[in-house]
Amino acid sequence: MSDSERSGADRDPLVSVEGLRTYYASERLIGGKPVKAVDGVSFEIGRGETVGIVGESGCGKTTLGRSVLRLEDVDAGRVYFDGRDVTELGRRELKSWRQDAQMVYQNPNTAVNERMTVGQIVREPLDVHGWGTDSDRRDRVAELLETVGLEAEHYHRYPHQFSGGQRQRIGIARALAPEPEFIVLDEPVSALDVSVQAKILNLLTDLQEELNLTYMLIAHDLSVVRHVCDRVGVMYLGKLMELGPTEELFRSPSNPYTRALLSAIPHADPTVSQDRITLRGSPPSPRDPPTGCGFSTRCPFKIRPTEHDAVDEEGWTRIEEFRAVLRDRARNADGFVDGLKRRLGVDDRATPIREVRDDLFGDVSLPEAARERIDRAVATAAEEGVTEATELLDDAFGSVCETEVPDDHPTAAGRLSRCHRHRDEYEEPDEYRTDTR
Amino acid sequence: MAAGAVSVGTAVAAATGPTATWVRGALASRGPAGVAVVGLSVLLAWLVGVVVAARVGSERVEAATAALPPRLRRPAERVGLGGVVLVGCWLAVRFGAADAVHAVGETALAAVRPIADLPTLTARETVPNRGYQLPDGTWRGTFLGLSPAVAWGVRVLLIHLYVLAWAAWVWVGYLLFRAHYRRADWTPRDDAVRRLRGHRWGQFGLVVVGLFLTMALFAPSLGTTTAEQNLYSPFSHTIQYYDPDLGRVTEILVGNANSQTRSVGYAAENLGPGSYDRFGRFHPFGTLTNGKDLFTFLVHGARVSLVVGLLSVGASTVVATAFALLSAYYRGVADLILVVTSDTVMGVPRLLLLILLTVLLADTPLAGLYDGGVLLALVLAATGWPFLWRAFRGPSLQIAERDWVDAARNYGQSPLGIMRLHMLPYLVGYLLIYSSLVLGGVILAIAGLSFLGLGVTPPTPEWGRAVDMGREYVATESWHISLIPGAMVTLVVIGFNAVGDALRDVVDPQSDSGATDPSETESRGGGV
Amino acid sequence: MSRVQYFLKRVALSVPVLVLGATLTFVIFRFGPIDPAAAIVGEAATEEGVAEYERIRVELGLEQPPLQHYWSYMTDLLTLDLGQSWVLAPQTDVVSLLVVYAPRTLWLAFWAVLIPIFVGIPMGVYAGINSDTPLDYLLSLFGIVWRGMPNFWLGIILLAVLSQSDALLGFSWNDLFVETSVTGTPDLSRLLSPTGFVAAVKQVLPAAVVLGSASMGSELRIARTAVLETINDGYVEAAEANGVPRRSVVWKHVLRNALIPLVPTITNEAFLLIGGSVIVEVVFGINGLGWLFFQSVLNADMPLVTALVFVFILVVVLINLLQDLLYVLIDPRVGYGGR
Amino acid sequence: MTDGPILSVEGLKTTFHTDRETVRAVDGVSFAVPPGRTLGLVGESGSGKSVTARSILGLVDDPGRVDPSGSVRYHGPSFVRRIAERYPDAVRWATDETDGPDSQATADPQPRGDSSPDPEERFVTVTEVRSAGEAAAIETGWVDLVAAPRAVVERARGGEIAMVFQDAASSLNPVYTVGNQIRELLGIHRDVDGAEATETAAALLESVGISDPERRLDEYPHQFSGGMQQRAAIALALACDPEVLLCDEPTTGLDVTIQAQILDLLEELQRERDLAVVFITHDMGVVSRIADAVAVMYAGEVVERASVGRLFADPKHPYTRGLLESIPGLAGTADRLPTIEGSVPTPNEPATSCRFAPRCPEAMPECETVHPAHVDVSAPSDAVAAGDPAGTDEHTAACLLYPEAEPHRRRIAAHDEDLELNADGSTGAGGTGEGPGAADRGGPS
Repeated sequence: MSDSERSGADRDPLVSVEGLRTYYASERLIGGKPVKAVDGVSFEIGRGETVGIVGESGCGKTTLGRSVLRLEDVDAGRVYFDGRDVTELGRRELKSWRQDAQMVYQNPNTAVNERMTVGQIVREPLDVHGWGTDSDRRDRVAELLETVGLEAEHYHRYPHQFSGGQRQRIGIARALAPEPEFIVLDEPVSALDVSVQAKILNLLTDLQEELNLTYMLIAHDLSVVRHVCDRVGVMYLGKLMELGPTEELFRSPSNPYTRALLSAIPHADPTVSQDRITLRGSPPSPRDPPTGCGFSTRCPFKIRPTEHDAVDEEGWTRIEEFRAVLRDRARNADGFVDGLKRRLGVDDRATPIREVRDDLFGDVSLPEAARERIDRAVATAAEEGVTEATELLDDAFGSVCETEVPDDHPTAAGRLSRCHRHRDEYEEPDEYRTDTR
Repeated sequence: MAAGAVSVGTAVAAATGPTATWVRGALASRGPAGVAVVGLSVLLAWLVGVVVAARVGSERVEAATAALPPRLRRPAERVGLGGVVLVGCWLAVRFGAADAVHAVGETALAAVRPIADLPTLTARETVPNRGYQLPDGTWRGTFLGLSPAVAWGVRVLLIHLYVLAWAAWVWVGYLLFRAHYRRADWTPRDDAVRRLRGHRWGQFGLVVVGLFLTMALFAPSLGTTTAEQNLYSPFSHTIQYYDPDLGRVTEILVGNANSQTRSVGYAAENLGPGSYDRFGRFHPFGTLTNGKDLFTFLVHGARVSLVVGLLSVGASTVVATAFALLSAYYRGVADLILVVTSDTVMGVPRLLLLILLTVLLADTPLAGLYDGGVLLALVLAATGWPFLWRAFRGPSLQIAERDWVDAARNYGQSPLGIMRLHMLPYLVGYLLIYSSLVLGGVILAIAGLSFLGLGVTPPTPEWGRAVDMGREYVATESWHISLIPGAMVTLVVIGFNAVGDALRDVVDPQSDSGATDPSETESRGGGV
Repeated sequence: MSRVQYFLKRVALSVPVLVLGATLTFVIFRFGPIDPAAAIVGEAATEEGVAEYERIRVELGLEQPPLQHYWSYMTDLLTLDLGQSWVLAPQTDVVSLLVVYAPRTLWLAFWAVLIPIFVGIPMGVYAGINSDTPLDYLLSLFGIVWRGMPNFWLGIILLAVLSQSDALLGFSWNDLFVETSVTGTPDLSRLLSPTGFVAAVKQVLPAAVVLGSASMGSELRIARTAVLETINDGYVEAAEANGVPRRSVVWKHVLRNALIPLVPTITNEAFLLIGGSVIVEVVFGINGLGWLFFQSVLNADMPLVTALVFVFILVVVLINLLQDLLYVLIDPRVGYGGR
Repeated sequence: MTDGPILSVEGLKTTFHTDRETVRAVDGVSFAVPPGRTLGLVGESGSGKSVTARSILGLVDDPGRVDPSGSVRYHGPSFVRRIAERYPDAVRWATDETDGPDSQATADPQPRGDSSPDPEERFVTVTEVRSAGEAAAIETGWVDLVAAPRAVVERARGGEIAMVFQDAASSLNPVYTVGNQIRELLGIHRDVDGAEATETAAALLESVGISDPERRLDEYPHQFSGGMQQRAAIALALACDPEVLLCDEPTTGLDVTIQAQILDLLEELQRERDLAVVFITHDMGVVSRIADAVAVMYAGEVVERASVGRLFADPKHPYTRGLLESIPGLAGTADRLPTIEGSVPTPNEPATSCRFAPRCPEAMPECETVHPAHVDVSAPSDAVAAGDPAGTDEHTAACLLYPEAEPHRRRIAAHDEDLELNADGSTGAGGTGEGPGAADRGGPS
């Protein structure tokens, strides 16, 4: 992949992230799996650019932001800032680099220390880095307060005396104090009311122009991202699913997940009729991600094995649901207590798999081959165990989506999408979708 | 700067030789203990170095350690700096710097002493209550010839008025400062003060604690007689009284007088609250089984309780706070080690550990300080910090999660700076709450130990010992010996608990009660 | 993490506590300021005395190098070979002492735990449900005063009152139901006969009330706070909004949740009782473990002291595990996420 | 079905008295929901949306109090009938036939003044009685939940009006299994228990889209994901078999994909059960997605009411306009978002002015002195344009700019007149009868 594909078309990169992985250790003493919060993310942010990272909660977007700033211990990968590898910096270099990269936090109530006055809060970064003389610092703080739309007289006030929006301004002033080039904005407006939100977004836009800042905006609110960002990356389960220029990405999303996400936003205009895709279920736990593509458990565009071509749309929905139930049971059966219960035969409350099957497939017609596979799985579940039955179903109905991790595919100039459907042998997501409608 | 580096370099070089020999010797001769000693010295040097480096600015030392690999540079600097400081201290002690300091101190004291010796309004000498009554009913030697009870009452009143005046002055001063001099027009503390103004239960506690503090601080003036004369060395002091048999004023040793004023359970030999003995001495709370004045015993006992309590609570609070900050900031292994350590200390029931340690250490030099008070305080602190640490750990962990801590890390604030600026201020509230609760518990524990005959050694007064003395007389004429001190312990403990409760409501009204659990047990000092 | 794993983790964490605790007793025994052998022999300057001293040193393992001694000491303790007493009851196994003394303390502790639970918690729950009523204030005040009163003081007052019960209360405590004295060790050999049971309970009751008094106060207060907090929880409002009758809200939704913070309180109190038992047993003249410990400390019977300390640590660790077990049973969230 | 609303709120006022001030969290809110329809209640934080919902069910905690001058009318016929039978003394007959013998036979009421001295205490109003042979049945009427005694309100909770809360995790009891909690409600409201209750509970879970419901019944709330917890909370509300569902920001805090699932679910359930839904949210997008009609709240008052189509197509109140414009993404690609200056005030004084005036770009001097009343702002031509030629679609706004056709002075007078009229009447839209003196007393301390 060439650099031009990853970065904004014509800007030189200020931050570039390569194969970043951040795992959290398991809390179990032995045999725990780590949480793969960020799992191999690469992108670049051009100087003066705003790159948005969107995704649902738990997708790892905040961890990504913190990893870029070296606030988390990174397991693998590199973060280059202005050509320097940030992950290699020693203590002293790190401290001086810290001035260049700042962060704005989500929750205005916990972002600033409430036992300090506004002046002390904004001043502290200056104190830490020994910036100028005492009176220089005072002047700078007063100036900063005015820059973010507060008043110099607020120096001796406490955060308690301010509203959420104003506290957020204090946080921004503090981030600006060491004259950074790069700011990670972690959901800067999601805790604020709409009318306040707009003001903060305007402020951030103004500051960027004035001070030539580079932003990485982390958000779950896609309309905010659309308004502010030049480029957007969509995250799911620790991976970047799609990356591209904002408008293009919003207008014609390539990745199935992006499409689903975009279609889920309720539009504040009832006249706009949306072609809605409602996803099933909730995102899998990053501790126990699915094999293959992370989105494969919920993907409505999933590639289906050719031998079951005859199964219709409704049939597939039921099959996927059946598999989800079995997966869920298999995961629970791993527990010690449940295992014990099963062995003792106490676990009679849950419906037998047979009944689940009858409920799900009673009113749909499946081709003989598919039905045979399902029946076999039911029998296996009863004889050997749910885990074995799950494996059987994986063999029968699984596809490349569940076995191989998709690569980044360039879908247009400066755009990347991570989906098997971009491979030549499969239909592109948009073709597929029009087919099935 | 260069000179500084050179001097540090030479100092390090000079220190290396003998140090190496010493280390080798220590390791060879003492085995594991030697290793521990060396490790501890390095740790101590490091700690001192951290503190010094924060003051001095570390650039000067950098030159000396430039040759080391970067990972080792910083610890080496710290140890080196600390070593230099320690060696300096040792040299100073060795060559008599201490004497010089002592001399300076003495001179300074000598200058101040005359001022301190000026008569004060609340002093015993200004309002004397000791005298004798002539057959005509008049009193000699007392303040304005009033009866000792009234004279003593006047003095007690004066002392309390004096304290009240001070409190009022502080309060008014604070209000003035707030209104006119403070630059912030509002601080979070204002809200706490406002909430306290509506907190009746807390105010009750403050009054009780205030009375207790007054009692301890003004013990020499409050007592009807001096501790020296009545409690410590009664056979080296005499008093005058009018002997009706002889018909004249006679002198008697206080010890001999005491032996005739005992309270041992029956009407003939009992001096209850508010009575005069035959030597014209007034006993507001009656006398003890050995004839000593109970009130004087109690006010001085309050002093002992307070000193020991403050010492132990102070020490354990400092340790617990430091550990709480460390475990919350670094988590992981640091936290786990502390959890296991504190669990171990808490694993031995506290009162048993107290009994064990006070008995074990009773013959060490430590036990001589303040009649065993210092030892008791140290033992209480050593057994008490885990409870406080447990109480502080939760809030510290919560605070360490806050975004502002993260932000401080992000703009390069040092761990110590973060702990001091961004975590400690939030702990201060909890610190006050638990300290006051714990102080109540410690006072209970001290009383319990002295009830068992441990801890503070006689004749130093301690409330628990009075309760013990009066044990057999509770249901007799001499009920006061046990009941009054016990009631006072109860009241003071309730007072401190009330202050703690009030602080909890006042400092953080939304605080979740998860933090209340340890306090409930802690405030009792190990089941006394 | 499942509940079982949570519990196993707690068990694993209690092992270092036990080992460190035993190490602590070893340090006290071997490096403490009191020389155990000298304390046993007493001040004997004669040759015989010196020989005796040397013999005891060998017997106690003091002549071994520290590490070797530590190893044998630890293996003995951890296999519950607790050694024997030397001063208080010479040549008696600690285990056989425990068999005699421990039941008395257990009997006392049993009642001292039970009384607060059945008196303090209901009162606290009542006060919490009817908060800010005069009765609530009265109960809360009781709780505070109970907590503030020193055990030794309460004990001697109760003793005085009961021994003078004829004059003060109008009936004789000694002759009530069955004849017992106010102080003394309960007779546990006749527990199975009704009179024996009543006598044993009556004998230990004043001490248990004193020992449990502070717990009663604590449990009252915690129960009250817990109820008050639970009442403000979201699910209580949701249950009300969905038309669950108030009685059922209180009895089903509030109480069960309010019990959760009470579990650690009860167990914490339980192990405070171990310490408190020393004072109460001394005051009431009960020859239990607390009394035994106190005597052995005063007589510097170091082998017995350290063995008893280890036993107490063991008991505390077990109580802590019991607490975790109760937690696991009562709170289904244990082991998930943050808990 | 009846054409009228199932739940109507008239001049609802809820105040919180503290030492320092009296906060009028809800200050004269009126709206109505017909069965099978969804009313969206939108507003920023602090506008009093949630307190409104809690006031309807009498769940306002101390020191809050629902003012008796307002009313919450629940029109469910069977409930009205039951309460009328249970509390005959409390029935007020609003129609002429009330004097007829039929009605007396119906519920055995004594509608004369002698037995029920104070008409204020009559919280059941019957407007229409249908006679069917011997027995006559109450056809329409309402129960006023503000005036009704606690016991009546408690009977209405769940079975008639149920509520879904924002934070599903905390609205489920953590120590009981989901099945246990559903079965409890089934026992209370539908009188089923045992195996039947378990079956019904499983069916309920399935109907809210939880797969493998039988196993899920035995799980604890913390074993559910966030979206599933909200589904379970909805299942709990449905177990009560309500007529009206109050949803207090049920999707706030959920991810968009999960939010979409929950909204789909609510729509489906509403269709199936003909539920009336009051949907509280701050998200304009969600409102436009789910609501049929919208009431916009600001500082304790409803400032604009309209059908969802009309509100978004043609917002009238300056606040609504500002709110819609400040949503990023709606305003197109403009660099700067239009904003509303200032912040939402705490309504701690009686409304004698327009509370939005200090922030309003179109404020005029009169805004400071006259409290605007709701006026009809729907022009017939608008109605046609909005695809509602019948013009039944109500659209009102409380702003001195309207009625637009009138000249300035007449307009102001219209609001002023309205205000005086209300002061005389029994229920007012603004509760402004106290005059400036009250405002002085209620001032900040």
